[in-house]
Amino acid sequence: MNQLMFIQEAISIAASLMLLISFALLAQHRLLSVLHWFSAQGIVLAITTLLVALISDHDELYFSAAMTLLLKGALLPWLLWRIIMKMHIHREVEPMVNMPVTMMIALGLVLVSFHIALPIEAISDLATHNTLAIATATVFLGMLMMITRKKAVTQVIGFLSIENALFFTAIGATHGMPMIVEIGVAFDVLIAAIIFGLFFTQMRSTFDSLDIEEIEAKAKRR
Amino acid sequence: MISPMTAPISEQLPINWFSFTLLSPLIGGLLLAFTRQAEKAFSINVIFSAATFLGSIGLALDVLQVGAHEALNGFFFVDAYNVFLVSLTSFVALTTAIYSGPYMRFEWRERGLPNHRLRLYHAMYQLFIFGMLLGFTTNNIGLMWIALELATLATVLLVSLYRTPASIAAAWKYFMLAGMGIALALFGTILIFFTSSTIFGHSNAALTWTMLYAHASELQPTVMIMAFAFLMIGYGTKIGLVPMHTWLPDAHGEGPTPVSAVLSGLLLNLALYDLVRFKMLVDLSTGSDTAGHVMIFFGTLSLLVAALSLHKQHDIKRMFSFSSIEHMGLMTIAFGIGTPLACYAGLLHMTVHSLVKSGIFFTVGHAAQAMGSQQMDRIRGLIRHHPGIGWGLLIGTAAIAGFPPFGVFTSEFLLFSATLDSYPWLIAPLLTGLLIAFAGLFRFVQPMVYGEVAEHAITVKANMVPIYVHFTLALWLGLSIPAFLSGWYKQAAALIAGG
Amino acid sequence: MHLLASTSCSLQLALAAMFSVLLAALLSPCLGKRSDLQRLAISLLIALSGALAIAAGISGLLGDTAAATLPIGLPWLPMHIHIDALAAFFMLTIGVLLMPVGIYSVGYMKSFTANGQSLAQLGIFLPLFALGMEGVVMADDAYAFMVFWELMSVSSYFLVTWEHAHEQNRRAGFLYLLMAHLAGLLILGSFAVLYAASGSFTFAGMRGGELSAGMATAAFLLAAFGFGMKAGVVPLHAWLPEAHPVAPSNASALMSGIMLKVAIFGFIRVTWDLVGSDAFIWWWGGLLLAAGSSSALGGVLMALQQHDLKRLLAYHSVENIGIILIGLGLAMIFAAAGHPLIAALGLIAALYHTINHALFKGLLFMGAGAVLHATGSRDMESMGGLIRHMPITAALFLVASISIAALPPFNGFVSEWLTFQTALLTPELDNTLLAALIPFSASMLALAGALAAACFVKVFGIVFQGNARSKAAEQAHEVDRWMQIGMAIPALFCLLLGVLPTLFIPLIDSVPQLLIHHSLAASVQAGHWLWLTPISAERAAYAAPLLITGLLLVGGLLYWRLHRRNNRILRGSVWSCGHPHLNPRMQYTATSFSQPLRRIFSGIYQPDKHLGNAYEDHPLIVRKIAYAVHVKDLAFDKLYRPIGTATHHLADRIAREHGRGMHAYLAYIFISIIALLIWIAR
Amino acid sequence: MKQTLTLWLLNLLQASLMLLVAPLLAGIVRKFKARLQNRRGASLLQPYQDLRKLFSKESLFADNSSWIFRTAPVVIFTATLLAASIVPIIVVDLPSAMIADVIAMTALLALARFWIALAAMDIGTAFGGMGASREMTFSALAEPAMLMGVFVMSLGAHSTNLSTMVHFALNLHHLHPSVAFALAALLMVSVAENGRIPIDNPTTHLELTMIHEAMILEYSGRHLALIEWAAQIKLLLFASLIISLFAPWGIAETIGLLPILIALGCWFAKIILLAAAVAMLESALAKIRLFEVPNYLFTAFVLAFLGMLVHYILEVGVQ
Repeated sequence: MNQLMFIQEAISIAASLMLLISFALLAQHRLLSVLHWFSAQGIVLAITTLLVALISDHDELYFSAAMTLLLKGALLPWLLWRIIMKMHIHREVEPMVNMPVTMMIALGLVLVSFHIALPIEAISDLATHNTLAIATATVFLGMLMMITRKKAVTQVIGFLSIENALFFTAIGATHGMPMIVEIGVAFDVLIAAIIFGLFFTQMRSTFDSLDIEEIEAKAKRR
Repeated sequence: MISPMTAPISEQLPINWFSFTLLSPLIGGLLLAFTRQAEKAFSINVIFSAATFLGSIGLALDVLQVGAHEALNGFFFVDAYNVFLVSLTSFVALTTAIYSGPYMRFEWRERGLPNHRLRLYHAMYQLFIFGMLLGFTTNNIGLMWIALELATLATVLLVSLYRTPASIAAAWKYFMLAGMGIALALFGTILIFFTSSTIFGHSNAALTWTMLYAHASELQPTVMIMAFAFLMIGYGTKIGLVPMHTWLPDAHGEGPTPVSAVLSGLLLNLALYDLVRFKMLVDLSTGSDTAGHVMIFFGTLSLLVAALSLHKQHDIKRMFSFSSIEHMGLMTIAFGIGTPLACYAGLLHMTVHSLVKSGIFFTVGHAAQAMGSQQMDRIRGLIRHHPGIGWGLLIGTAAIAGFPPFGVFTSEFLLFSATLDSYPWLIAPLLTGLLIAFAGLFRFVQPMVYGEVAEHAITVKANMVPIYVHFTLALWLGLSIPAFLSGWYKQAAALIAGG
Repeated sequence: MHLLASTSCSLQLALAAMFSVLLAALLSPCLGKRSDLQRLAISLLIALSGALAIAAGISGLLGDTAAATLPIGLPWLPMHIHIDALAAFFMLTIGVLLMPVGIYSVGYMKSFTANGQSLAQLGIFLPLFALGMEGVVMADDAYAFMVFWELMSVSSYFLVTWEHAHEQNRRAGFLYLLMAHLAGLLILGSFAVLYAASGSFTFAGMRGGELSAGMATAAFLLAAFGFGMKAGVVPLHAWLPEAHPVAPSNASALMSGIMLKVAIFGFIRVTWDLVGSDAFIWWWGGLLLAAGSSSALGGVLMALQQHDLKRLLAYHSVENIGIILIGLGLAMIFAAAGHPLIAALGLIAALYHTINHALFKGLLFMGAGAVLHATGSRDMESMGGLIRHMPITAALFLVASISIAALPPFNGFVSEWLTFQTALLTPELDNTLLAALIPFSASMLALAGALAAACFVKVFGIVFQGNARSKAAEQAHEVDRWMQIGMAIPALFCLLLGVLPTLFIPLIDSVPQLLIHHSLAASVQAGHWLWLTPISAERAAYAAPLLITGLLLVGGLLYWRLHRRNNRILRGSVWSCGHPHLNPRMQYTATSFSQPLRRIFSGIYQPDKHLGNAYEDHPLIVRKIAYAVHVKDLAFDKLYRPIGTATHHLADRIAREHGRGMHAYLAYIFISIIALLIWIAR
Repeated sequence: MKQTLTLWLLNLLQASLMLLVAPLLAGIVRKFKARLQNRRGASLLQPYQDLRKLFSKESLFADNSSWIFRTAPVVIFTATLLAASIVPIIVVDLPSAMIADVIAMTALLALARFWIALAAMDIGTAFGGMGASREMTFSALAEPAMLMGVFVMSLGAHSTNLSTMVHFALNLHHLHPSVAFALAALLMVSVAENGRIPIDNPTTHLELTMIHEAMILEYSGRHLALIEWAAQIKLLLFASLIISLFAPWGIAETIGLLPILIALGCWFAKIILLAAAVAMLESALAKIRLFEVPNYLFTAFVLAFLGMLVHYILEVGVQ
């Protein structure tokens, strides 16, 4: 019982780490550090999965944890790092909205997610239910990142961090989805990542830029 | 993994139409990915599409014989609601495949589409169909999501097929927006699992739609309505509801025309189908009309905004894609109203809109080829130039605008009646939207079909058969709806309305 | 199969009429290669349909009514059709014009085939148009009604855009279809109200519906605006003068002659039959009366300023619809006030004018078609002197002109007289507002009638009389026998209906009997077949047969006396005030003819004058003076354009949102979900 | 049967009376006017002489004139005569009252006007077009006032049958202000309809002002005679109409030699009085400008409309 309490506390800590990382992702100025934080998010996710695996009786969660670590902690960040390196993308993150404003919005979003998740948490009897509000908040922060970043790469990282957040929700709130669904989702994410890579190359060669605004303007002009 | 309701009737049947229908596009896609000769690919595409259609007919016959049933361990099921959508999807897929032969040949020969892209096109086309059919027939709401994502990814590649700057930008936009939407949908799905797993435990049953439906009243209403908000926005993005619709015009405008046809005619249907499935659960769980009201709101907003946007278009395919948004809005309103009559109207509208809109895109494709441009001010005098295309476009537009005796009129008529029964005040925005949309369509279509031929027009070999077939079917549905189809609609409407 | 088993002769005739035009539409594309046969087949099938419709109408009016269902429609609602007195009357109205137009088309469409134009479009949509109109009249449920109604609208749209090479025609077609669509939607709304009240789509079910006053008013207003738009009631009329002129003349004849009447039919069906006269509220009739008066006056005033012959005729349709509406409005007022007998009189007046207008407006459009055929122009300023080249057309056109000017002994007078008689019964009303409004309407009607006479003096005088103003007019030739016969039939009907109202009114008397359970038959025939006495002989009587006998007798005698063989008439050139020679350009033109009115009613017309003088070297020596004047349709400037502009502004605003780029798009989704969540969690 | 025959015969007699007296009325008016202008003036029978002269002359038609031009005098004359025969002047309840009521009567006059305007357009001269345009315009504007006047009368009489209306006027026991309004309106309209001063001057040929004369410029000989005669009948018709509607005293309500003779005398006296009034007015007034005519006619309409309102406000309650 003591161990269970401990693990639950550990999960709570992991959840707050997720939230913190989401803020960190938003706050970064340099592309590479964004990538680092993204990788860290994947690792926290894997740890959370492992922790949940320990308290639940779903053995496939161990496999899931390994997969997560591999895919989200290592493979995807490495893929993105390679793209950034290969394409000599300008290393600065260019936000649409300046940092303080972004942060204020982010804080507001966290408030909103707590507000809307409250009634759900009140009725849930699952051990990990209190992570739901944080999961929702991370989803929203990922979205905010997609909206406020100019570069395609940062948008992709935002997108992937949403995926992470979703995964975290699944793990934290429900002890993970059934395996077939998890695999399917993971497969889709992988395809998506491949397509991202494909697009980056295409954009690079056609537009000579990965800046979304520039791309849109150029597409319109031609 | 064993659901108590599994009664594998289909295993007693001579052929398992489920696997046949689903495997056909999958195998076709694989085969086409490795078919190097273009001409051969055209025929293979048609053959596999035809096989898929055959499979769906078999499935439909099964349903007619034994009624709704599950198959393959309860992972798949058909009922009155999805069986006609499966048939419709495979039918439109077949006619689009037939149409895409001459169309893509033109693109390949005249506009220099490279061979490997053609291969990609065919493979992705079949993969898309697979995703569609999987999405319609699966009994698992997780798989439902995966299938829609699969179909989306396939179409992303199809939209960017030409690799022009505009098409890449469009595909990127499509990808990102759809990605955000689909993420929200997944979140909604997780939330449903969150509550259902308390009933069914941590198993597939907690994601199995038939199970959920059977126990819907036990699901937590607070969670369900919250989940519905996410699903509404998530799947709403894929339906093309305003304000989540912004990917749609670009995706329609930049991809090859057959892709526009199936996007408008099929993919949007799948997303709406999914949303309505969830609405059924939510309604049963919450016992209130909240979900319906949300749908009515987004439907009406879509109708009005799309109708107004029609007036400001220059690209013919973009214009018709706004018309698709408008019609998806109408259907969303219909399902949102949620009375049996409204749902009947919605289902009928889904059918005829698919037929007519894809038919219109067929003619639009040829028209754009003949005039060498998708810009509407470059398209002139189609009737003089090629009467088939010109009249096709004109008749199609009249049909989609809701003139009888085409089926769109019938469904709009029923929708009006249903609206007046439940939400009389809704009539005003409905009428306004339809009128504005109509004005937008015709003010652009008229100059394109009438008048003197533009001097830059070139002759194209148009395959008019799919167009005629689609319009004839829409006409038939307007004059009289076959009893079996009407029966399905009625059953499905009763199901959706929670009867 | 139960169709054929029906024992009703009228129903079978009506179905045969519909089938015959359907056949024509189907046959037309099959005969594409043999244009002569195609032309003959289409035209004669249309004529046959018209003849069958007349037969069906008369037998229906005589009491042979029946209903049936068609094997098409919604699964739970097969299309119901029926023929009752109202349907029969309108079948008759359709028939009396459809038949001659069919015959006329044989000759008229020859000019198209001679030019090598394909008849396919005309050949499909003209019969479909007729089918739509017959179907609307026969419909017995809302669905069938709407299907046929829209069939009528769409096919006539294709007739309007027949000569689509001209941008103006396309614009007209667009405006037409837009208004038709709006009208259709409003009518649909009206049916939806009735459906909501009764839970049934069939007319039989709707009649049984319990309507609250509010719902009845909603149904009435929706129907009034919907059908009014289609009928061309001011200020909803703007499409009409644009669309009618550009269609081929045989189609214009049908559109003006009977399509507008089908709208009147629909209005009567919905308000009098489905809503029912018991539910009438006094101000409904007042509204109709006001709309009718403004249409009658507005239509004729605008007509007077036109010099496009067909456009002028189109504006006259607006006027005549106004007259019909005045009759209907009066009937409605009296029905609501509990005077069913007077209501019956008003209804009869309206119906009488309906069929009259079908006849003479059809004839006028056919005449205009003949003139167009002969001179190749619709511009009156280039015509003149056609009476010498086209004597028969001229004579028939004159008959129609006298009829539309409401002069005895032709039919137009009878119906206007009946309308006046209804209006004169105002003292029976207790409502002082209406009692003052009705005489005012009646005097506006009188003004409209007199202005119509002025207008047709202008038309006939400028087109047929005087000297030819262009080469084409000088070389004009009479049209062929088909067209002559086609025009002669309605002319004959105009005379018959003008002379024998006492025989015709008892026939159509079954309509008020059906709608308000009162008939005029007793009082109409109280006198004699010679005298038409709507209420009583002491009140008012009109004996057309005696009048025409007197006219013919005295006139014939005088004419004979005046032109006996020994009373030669000298011929000479016109005295030209000492000028060396008169040329046709010195004649009064259509524009100058209407100048006094333009000046008197300048507030309504707001004429836009252009004076372009070309000077010889010196500013006092004018070489050439060009004078052009454009008269605006106020409805366009004050009603249509603002709506259009507002829509555009809104669309612009939305288009700006669409141009904001991807981040904005993502934000839209994001904001939507946040807002929705907050709303749900409230 | 015999009764009916007598009535028809009387009707015929009445019509012939109108026909024959019409030129005389023109003569009387002219005589009065001459006297007012201190002239002796032509003989009272001068109009008859004029007509005889015209009838004996031969007609000259323009080369391009059509059958409309030829038939116009006949139609005009016939229509006017028929209209005139409807007005009860000597005896009420004649059968012609059943043929046409007052509305039909105005329509018959309108037919005549329609035809004369067409005839004016026939040759294609500017004068004809001008005359037709003006005539049709102004007569149209007169129409609402005319109808409204009739309406006011029929409001009381509950009829547009002229005989019934005469009966009503005979039985008026108290003063009806609405009738006065209607009388004024109808008088004004009658002046306009007959083309008298101040609307039109039948003796002028000045193109700036003429209306009726412009239309018949091209006529000559017996055709012109018919038109002139018709115009005279029309004047008499309106005079008789006003007399019958507003001052029918003396008209024979029963058939017998004495009442008829009395009626004849009364009618004749009233006609002379009216002629004197017309002559006085025409001498005292100047012709108004062409574009003042609409205002004049509008005034007439307003008078009639006021008459109707007065009827509803003051008289409905009284009855």
